Amino acid sequence: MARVVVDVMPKPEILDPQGQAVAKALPRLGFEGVIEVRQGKRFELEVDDSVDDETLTKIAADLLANTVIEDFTVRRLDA
Amino acid sequence: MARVVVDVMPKPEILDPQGQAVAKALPRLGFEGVIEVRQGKRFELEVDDSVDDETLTKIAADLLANTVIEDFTVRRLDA
Amino acid sequence: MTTDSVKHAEATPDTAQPYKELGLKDDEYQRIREILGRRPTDAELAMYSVMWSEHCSYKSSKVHLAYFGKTTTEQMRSKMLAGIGENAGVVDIGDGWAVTFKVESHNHPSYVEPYQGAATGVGGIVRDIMAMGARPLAVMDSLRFGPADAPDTRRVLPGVVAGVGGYGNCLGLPNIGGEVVFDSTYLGNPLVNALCVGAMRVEDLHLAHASGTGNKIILFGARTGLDGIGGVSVLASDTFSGDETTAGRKKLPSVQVGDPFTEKVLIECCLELFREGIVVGIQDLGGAGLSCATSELASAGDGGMHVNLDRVPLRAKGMTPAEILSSESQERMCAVVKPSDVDAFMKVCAKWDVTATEIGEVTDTGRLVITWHDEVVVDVPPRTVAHEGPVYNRPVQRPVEQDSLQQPIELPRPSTSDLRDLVLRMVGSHNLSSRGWVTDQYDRYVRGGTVLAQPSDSGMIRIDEESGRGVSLSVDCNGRYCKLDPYAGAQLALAEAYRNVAVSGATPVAVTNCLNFGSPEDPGVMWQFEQAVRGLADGCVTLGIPVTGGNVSFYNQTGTTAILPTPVVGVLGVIDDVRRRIPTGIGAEAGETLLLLGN
Amino acid sequence: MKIGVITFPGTLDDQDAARAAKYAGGEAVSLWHADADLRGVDAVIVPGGFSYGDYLRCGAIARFAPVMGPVIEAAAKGMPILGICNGFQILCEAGLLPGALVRNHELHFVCRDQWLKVENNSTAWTTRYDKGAEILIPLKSGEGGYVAEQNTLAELEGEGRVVFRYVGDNPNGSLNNIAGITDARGRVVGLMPHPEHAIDALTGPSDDGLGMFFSAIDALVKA
Ligand SMILES: Nc1ncnc2c1ncn2[C@@H]1O[C@H](COP(=O)(O)OP(=O)(O)O)[C@@H](O)[C@H]1O
Repeated sequence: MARVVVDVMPKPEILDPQGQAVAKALPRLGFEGVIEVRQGKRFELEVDDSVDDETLTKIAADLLANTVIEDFTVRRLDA
Repeated sequence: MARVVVDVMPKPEILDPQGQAVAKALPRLGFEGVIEVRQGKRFELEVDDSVDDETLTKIAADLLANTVIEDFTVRRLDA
Repeated sequence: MTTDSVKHAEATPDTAQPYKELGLKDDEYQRIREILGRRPTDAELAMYSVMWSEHCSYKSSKVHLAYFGKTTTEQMRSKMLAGIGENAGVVDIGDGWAVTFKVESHNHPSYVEPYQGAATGVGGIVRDIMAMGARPLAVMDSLRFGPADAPDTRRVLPGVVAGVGGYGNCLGLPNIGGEVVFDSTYLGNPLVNALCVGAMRVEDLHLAHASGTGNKIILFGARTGLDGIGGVSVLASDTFSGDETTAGRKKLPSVQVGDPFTEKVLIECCLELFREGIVVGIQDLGGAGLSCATSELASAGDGGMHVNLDRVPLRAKGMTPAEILSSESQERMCAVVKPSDVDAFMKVCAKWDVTATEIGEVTDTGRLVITWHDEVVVDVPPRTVAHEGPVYNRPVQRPVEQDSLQQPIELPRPSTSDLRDLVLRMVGSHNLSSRGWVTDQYDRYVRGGTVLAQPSDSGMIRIDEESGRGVSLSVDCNGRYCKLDPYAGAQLALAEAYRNVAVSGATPVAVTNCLNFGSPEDPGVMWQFEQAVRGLADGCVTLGIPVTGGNVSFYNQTGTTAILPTPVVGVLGVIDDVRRRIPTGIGAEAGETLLLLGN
Repeated sequence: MKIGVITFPGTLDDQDAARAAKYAGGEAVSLWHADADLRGVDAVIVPGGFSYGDYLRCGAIARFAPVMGPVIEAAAKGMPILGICNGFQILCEAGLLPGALVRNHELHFVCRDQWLKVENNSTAWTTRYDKGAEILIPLKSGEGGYVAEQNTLAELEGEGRVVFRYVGDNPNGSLNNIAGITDARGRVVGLMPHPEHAIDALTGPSDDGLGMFFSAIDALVKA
């Protein structure tokens, strides 16, 4: 059994309305000094030992991320 | 300047319809062996050096996460 | 790095330019050189190439669309306040109210990225309506997909529906109707046509033009980023080859991400600006972004325009003038404002937290001049960009197989048991099944003025709360009929939309359309197109209501196989009191008499 | 009776809430998110929509708006406050109501005419209904699933603070079919469905929603 994290973030050149909404809100709440915010998704998976890295990448690319507008990274938490 | 990551995940006891939907979809797409999926959010912040850890925790607790239903972690990417 | 300024272009007349990659033909590029008397700069080339594209210039359809104008009589025109040539058609519906409506396609983007493609399709048509000075009041969507059980439809359909809903719901516009059709010809080329309807007081009608020397040009709304500049990045990598910041731009996806919240705020901000009476002219930024907005405003105005690109607020680093001019970043508008009103304008924008920047002014030079880092990068006669693009008389040829399509076939008289089977098959077919899965994702209640929505034949909204005056709308098309006979098929679409509006109790008054066809370079497709336009226009004459605007979408095909010819027709009707609407359906009370009209 | 209706950037149903207040005989007063002032109103409606786009979490940013300060103070003094849909989410984020609202279990936005059962008719917003009555009101939301920790849920149920429950299929996965709840004093009420869209059979599925606005005016007249 392994724990896997897949991080999915909007591509840098793609508009990120979510991150912008947070970035704009912060100064209004009195938090200064945050220059940029980007918001993405984090998936935590618990997988059988039968699931190899290739499969994980495929899961991320096919289902978890929309590769037209998002990038992703996959990593196992404990080997 | 520092890069900070805030991960926000639904609390274990709270219903996570998005994670569940992914978990259910995987076998349909031919991916076996994924036992559980939880979906949360990942924020990437670029902050001034003036922003200390306490402030970051406050930003996460007050705004980025709803602590009634979510847990969060804050970490700096490069010290 | 050197900027490709006008001076630089004059000094380097023989520089090879990637005009083909930008979609320009040899003779089109030659014409640009003739117009300018030199080679275009990168920025000018970017501008001409997007503005002379099929999508923006209507170069293949113009000669045919003229038939609408020719056939519209004075009588038909009597209620029309703005027609073909404006952002959207406007009709007078009485009591001092004007209503504006239009359909637009977002087919190709919705195939690439269904959610964002459909979402930004809704966003674009809503800005068109806003640019007329109206408050957007409702949306409709006419959708076509491949077979419902095809794997790719399972990718495209949920995304498109979520996108239409996600954007429209968040804008607070009720969705009051539309269509969902399945046919295998749409598998690799779904159709996403969005309609928006808005209303204003007659005196508040705004037209897109930049007039009055000295008036300021203000860009407001979202920042400009690298969205949707796909083709133009060829220029960036050529000019700055090896430059870190621009490397890899060739691979930029030409996908735009919508931000409905920004658009909602933009709507409220625009309406407040209109109320304050401080807008001389206004234009939305859609396809072709600033290229389109600046050249169209200047071209429709009475002078010239000077724009300083350094002032455009950017979202990405290292953008070139060509990229800034072609960016299709969403949720932006451009206004012409008297110098004395600029402060008031900025104040309204600040109230709504909308970024607004003065980027230039109206001049009396008759030219559109754009500067960047103190150098002139564009110096063109605006009409040559916006209104005097190429016009094609493409070959038209009735396809040979058309005869066989129309061969009558003898159908045996069905037996009772066949009928039972047939009814069951029809009830179970995807084209006749409930649309609830789609319409349940759309807010039909917001604004509190929706009188009829799904499953009614037409959507109806109340415009005036006191008097109850309202409008009814329907969009329809049957592509299979149009394939068999595009002339009659277009008329059937018109007749269906007309009937749907009429049976709700409203009087039909105006027509819009979205003509979705295959490649205009295929003479058979051009024949379908010509027939459909003629059928629609002639039908309008018979019914006595004008076409007030529309949109053409060509190149809808997979390989060489075109979609079914799909001229989607929208009809607008007026009802003086929505309380007298006639709901769809029978059997409200026992003992009702059922009558069949017609033969 | 003056009923304030708050407009945040991205609020959509403010005109509708104002119209409903007027239909019930109240005077609707618009309140602007950036003003820390309630302009002398007797009750407040936090209407539906997508405040700040709801990109982070529904209601997460709106609850920090200047106007929310006086709303929280007024709530403490017992002013009737109604949160509808996004307004409910904002009241939860602001801590005026317990729990939170999460993504619908089927992950779609759901717009439908929804039957609700009135479970508590003693709040400031529900006295015009009979206990146990069933009313038909539009539901339209993408994040309407009510969740709370077990002991919070037990407390709500134990104290009769569940005000409305969905009848029939659960439309969004809400725990215990909860459609609306109230604070301990029965003055602050939040619900996902939209009573302001059910005030006239011409533009809604019924006029069952009007009862909520009449109830509030009754409560104010009595006070
Ligand atoms: N099928 C059509 N029927 C009638 N008018 C049309 C049709 N297609 C386009 N038009 C008109 O041509 C003009 C230019 O089209 P428009 O859609 O505004 O261009 P853009 O795609 O740049 O927004 C508009 O006034 C529009 O109403």
